Amino acid sequence: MEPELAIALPAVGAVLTAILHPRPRAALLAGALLGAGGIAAVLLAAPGLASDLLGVSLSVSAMSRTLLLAAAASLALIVAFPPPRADRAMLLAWGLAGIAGMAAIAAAPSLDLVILLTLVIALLHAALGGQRPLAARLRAPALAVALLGAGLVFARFDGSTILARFAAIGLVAGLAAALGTLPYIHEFDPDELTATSPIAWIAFLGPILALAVITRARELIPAAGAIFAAMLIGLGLLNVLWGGLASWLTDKGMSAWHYSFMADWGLVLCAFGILVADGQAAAVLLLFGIVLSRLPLYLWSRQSLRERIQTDRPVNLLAAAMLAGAAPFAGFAARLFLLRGATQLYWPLALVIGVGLLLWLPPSLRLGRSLGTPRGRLALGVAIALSLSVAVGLYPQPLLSLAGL
Amino acid sequence: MPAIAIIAPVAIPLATAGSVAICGVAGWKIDRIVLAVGTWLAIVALIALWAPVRSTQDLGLGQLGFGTPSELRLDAVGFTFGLLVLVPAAILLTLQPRPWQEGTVAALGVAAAVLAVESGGVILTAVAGGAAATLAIVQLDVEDPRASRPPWGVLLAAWLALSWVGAILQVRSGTAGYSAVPVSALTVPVFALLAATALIASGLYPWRGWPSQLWGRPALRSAGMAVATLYPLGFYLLVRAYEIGDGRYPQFWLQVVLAGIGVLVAFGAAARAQGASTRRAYLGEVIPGLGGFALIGISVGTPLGLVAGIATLAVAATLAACLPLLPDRGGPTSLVVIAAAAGLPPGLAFGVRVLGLEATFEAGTPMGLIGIAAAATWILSIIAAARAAGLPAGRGHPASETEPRVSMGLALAIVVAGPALGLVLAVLATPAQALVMPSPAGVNLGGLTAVATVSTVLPAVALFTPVLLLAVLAYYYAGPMTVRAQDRAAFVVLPGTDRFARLREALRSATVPAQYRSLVDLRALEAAATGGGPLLWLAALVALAFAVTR
Amino acid sequence: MIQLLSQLATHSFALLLYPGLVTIALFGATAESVWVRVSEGRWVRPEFRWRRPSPVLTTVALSVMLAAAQMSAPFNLVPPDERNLIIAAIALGLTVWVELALGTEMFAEPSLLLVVQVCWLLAVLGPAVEPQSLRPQVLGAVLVPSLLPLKVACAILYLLCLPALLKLWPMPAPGERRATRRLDDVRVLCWWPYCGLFATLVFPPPPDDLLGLVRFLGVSVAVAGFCVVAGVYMGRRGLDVARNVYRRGVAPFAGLVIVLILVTSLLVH
Amino acid sequence: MTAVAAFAAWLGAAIIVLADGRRGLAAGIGLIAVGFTAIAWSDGVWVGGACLLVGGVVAVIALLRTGPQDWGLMPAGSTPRLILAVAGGILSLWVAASVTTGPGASLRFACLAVLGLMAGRLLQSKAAVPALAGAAGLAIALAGASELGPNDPGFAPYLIAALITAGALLLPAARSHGA
Repeated sequence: MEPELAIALPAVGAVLTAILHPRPRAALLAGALLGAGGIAAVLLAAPGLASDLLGVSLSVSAMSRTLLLAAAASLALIVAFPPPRADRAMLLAWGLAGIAGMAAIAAAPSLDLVILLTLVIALLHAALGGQRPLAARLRAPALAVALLGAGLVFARFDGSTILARFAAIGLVAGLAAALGTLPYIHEFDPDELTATSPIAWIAFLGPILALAVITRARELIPAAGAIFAAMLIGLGLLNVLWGGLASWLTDKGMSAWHYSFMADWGLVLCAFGILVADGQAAAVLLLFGIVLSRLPLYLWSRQSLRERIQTDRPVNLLAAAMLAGAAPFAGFAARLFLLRGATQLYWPLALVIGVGLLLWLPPSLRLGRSLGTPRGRLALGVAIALSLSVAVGLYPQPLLSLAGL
Repeated sequence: MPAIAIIAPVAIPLATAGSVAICGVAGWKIDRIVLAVGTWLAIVALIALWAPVRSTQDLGLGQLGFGTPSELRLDAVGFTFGLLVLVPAAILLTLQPRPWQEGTVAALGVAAAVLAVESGGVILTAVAGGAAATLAIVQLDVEDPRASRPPWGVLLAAWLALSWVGAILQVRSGTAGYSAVPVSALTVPVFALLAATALIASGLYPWRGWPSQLWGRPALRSAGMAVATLYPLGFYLLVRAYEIGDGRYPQFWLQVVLAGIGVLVAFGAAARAQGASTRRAYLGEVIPGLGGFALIGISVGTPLGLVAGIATLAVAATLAACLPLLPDRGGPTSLVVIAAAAGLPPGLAFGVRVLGLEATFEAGTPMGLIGIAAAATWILSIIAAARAAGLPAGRGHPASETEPRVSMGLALAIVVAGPALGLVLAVLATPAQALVMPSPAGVNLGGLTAVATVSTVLPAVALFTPVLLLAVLAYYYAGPMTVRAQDRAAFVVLPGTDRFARLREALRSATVPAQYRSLVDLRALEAAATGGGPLLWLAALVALAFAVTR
Repeated sequence: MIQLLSQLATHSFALLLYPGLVTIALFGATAESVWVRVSEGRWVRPEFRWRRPSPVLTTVALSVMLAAAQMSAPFNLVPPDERNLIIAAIALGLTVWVELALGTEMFAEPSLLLVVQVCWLLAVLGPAVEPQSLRPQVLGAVLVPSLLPLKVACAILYLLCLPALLKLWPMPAPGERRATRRLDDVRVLCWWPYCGLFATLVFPPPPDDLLGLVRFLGVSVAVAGFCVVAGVYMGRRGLDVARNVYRRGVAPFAGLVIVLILVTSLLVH
Repeated sequence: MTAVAAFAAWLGAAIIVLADGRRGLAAGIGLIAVGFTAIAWSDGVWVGGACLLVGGVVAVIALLRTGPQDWGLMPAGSTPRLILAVAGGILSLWVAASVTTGPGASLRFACLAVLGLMAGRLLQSKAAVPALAGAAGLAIALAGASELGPNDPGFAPYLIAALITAGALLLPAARSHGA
């Protein structure tokens, strides 16, 4: 019954935290306890072992479990070391709701359910409120659901082989639309709360959704597997190029962060497109970086971005190095796996990716400087994020073993 | 000694960094002492680990997650390069005051550099070398964000390229361990990538690279540390390449090309040095010049060349500690440093250069021609040195960072070590050479007093000791040399330099013509990509459909 | 230990007495006196009044001693296999530029002088490329027909460069103010190593007997004589001729020598 | 029978595309729900079909209970929507009947038509209620599509789709006055 608990406990935790919001300590305590329970259930869930308590057989794969743990760790980091003037109880409530949704997606037995759950999350996320109208907030995720659904439908049709290709198009385009990567960039309002902004999709919910869609899509359209992978790599390279250049050259600091997530996702898509174990390992490490490094740093830098503060302290440069995937941070190990996977697949691809990797540095320096000078708890949070990344960069095996690689 | 002990030269600087950070946060002003103790302790540990056994010691680290099992390896090459990194770093960290943040990053950088040379395979070297590069950049930017520093992207590219080399080796042969990779895996393209990595990692360019630009910074704390920790790493890769290739590079022409690049690097440094406007600018070209000669020696592909190259790196490492401590003013100290760097007889710099050139001639054509070019380059560097003796000192870096007596001592050590050339080779270079390039049967590079080459014997003690004694007596009797510092025009203006400068300026100031700017208007592109909405999305879908169904 | 001490003794002897400092001084003072006599038309007595040598002169002296010890002069106590052409070439090359520490005004046509010295280096080291040996006497002994053209060409190039390197050419240095020439201390120290090195590289090593000594000295004196004559000739014909010889003659000839080195190596292999 | 149901589903989707008023949207949702329920029942998926029907009924009631009650069918400038509705239907029919093979053509047509038209509606709607109605229609179509798979999907897709259909139009944003 672990998968059910992994979904239910964070969901209940989110509701309780929201209800107890007027009494922040109680809300935080309840949320933290139930969230911890949910994570414990994730940890205890044997990868691949199905549970059928509710008449639906739920099981969490090893990779999904790893990403869920990373997301939970990220949430814990953000709530424990919140950005200035942030409402910790609301952060926790939204985060737990997200984790519940992610756990449900991870445990869902079929792509049909994954898509429907995505629609549920899209509706709830759009209903959270924010400065953009609901229709605008719902547009891209709902289009993603429609495209994924169309892909699924085409995959199940019998007939011409071209149907499998259409299925691949639907699934890849739907995934890109769900994540908000090029060409389906979600409308981004810099002043919007992170939880209600597209960052929630690209940095928090996206990893699990991508994993669920891609792993199931491979089983669904074996005939078009090569085209599916090629499209992932193509879109990935497009996002690497766009994300790198745009986050470097855009005038708006917040948008620079938004684009940098796209650049990271470009690498993830390339990694998923490389159908060897090294590609999957690279994807896991990159997603770990997105969830546990880039997302917290983005949240912590928002205040100094608003105040237009730029600093050049060691912490800024180390953060820049981490964002750029320089050694010894996790990004470097991920890039190593990516290059090795690409070399096994087709070495010129490794060359292209290698050249693309150099695009990270200028924007990363800019983003690192935008972190300002973290003080007190925030400095400790940044230090923990940096240390985690170094630990995984130097010794990625535990994380990869957890992901079953 | 247990195998785990070979982690000490890495762990001690790491612990030192932690301790310095704690001292800094706690406000205890003992961080400099901690740095000194830590780095010297690392040197002691390295010697204590190597000296008693003088044979390779391995420590399996198991599966770190980089594909194949990783291991730490302390062998002759690791020992030599470990000393080349640690000694100058220890001297600088001991004598130069620096804020605790800088000290922490510097100690971490030292640990990373030592890990790079102690790792048993390409992958771990790439990770550690990349970390050392990152930390050096951080250190330089923290010291002065506006001053010139190595381009981070270029260094990152170098270490990424090395990780790609490791990946290729793993894919082809199942391992990237230096001693385990089969010779056949080191193909020409793989070696070319490795060599490019090495050249970029150490900034070995004919034009003015970071190793010379760094000396133009207003402060020389981080510059010295960056050169001490990063500069040897590229050469380390070239030496290890011999181990992978079982004592040779895949093709002889690759050696010729590398040696040619070495001549160009040394010549570029000498050409810039003879046109330097200040003594400081001249000193900035000293290490690139030595690097060029070291590259020539290492590329020759003979045991003699390799030991000469490694010994030249030892001179460069000593100068990397000496130059930041040298105050920017005239006087005997700067003259001795110039003499030591220029390779006047009977100094160590003279002896190693002689051996390096000899190796080129003994390797046959076309290396012999490269040797002639290198000899001409040496003459040009001597011209630059002679001219530099009378140059104005240049903008002085803070006196608190300098230590004239130690600087003088290090320069004198280079000069006095000339007669001990055989000893230096026997301790530092020959064991490393023997590991990566076994000498042909019966060929022995000689003992402590003389260096035997294929065609001659260099009686270092017998020839250089009298010269040294005579020099000491003669200079003492001659009294101090009074040279009036004055602005001096470049000795020779090399043809084409002004054209090259114009071309560079034109490239730097190149802009997109006005009528085409709209094509590369990022704002418009950004607006289209983010605000395009349904139409763009549908167009993208159609494009995807067209792409996969045509 | 005994062996080391004896080696130290023999090398010290070679450096200080023969073929080192004393020989250098004697040969150089004679050659320089002749040169001044011929060029000035009057004898100038060497100044025997002892004065402190300047650091520049000291550096030059140390270098030429080192270079002289590498020559295959008869009775040279340095064992033949311990002589090294590179040491000789670089040590001699260094002597040209030591005065640069005092200022560039000591040099006439510095760029041209550098070109000439590079050509001289080619002449000295070129013959060593194919034999792959840096033992001076080995190169002198080379009489293989396929290597002779290169050897001859290098010898000619060496002789062409020598007057310039000894500053016997008529180019006036910007800093030269003296109306009448005195004996040039630095040049006094350079005559013997330059001339002796030529004899070492071009002719087979003489036996360690009186005849061999006479032969070696004879060649060296002949080379010195050639330099004096060339210097006087250029002095008479004026600056432009000298400039043309070195600008239009020496550098292209050096190019020819490089071609010869390549062709020789192709022929031999 | 299934052909009529599929036609009803397309008609419902077309009405949602063409209508801005709550009554029109309610009619559209109702027709889609009825169409897919009929197809599900014809395949013997009684519980799933019932779920969809219940969800659809709740959505219709939610739409008809609050806000100004008007049809808002084909307001000025609706020509592109009309073209979308007709072209979407024809294209789906062609794919379902000619390009693909095997039984269940009606379901294929219904799924493709509703998914395509709802996607179009979501892309072009600026108000909340039509977007939510589109999302509801999308959910019903996805639930129906689960029957296309080789395995029995169970009742979960229908249940979740019903919850979405009902819940979407019970969201606070859906109570806003006007569509």
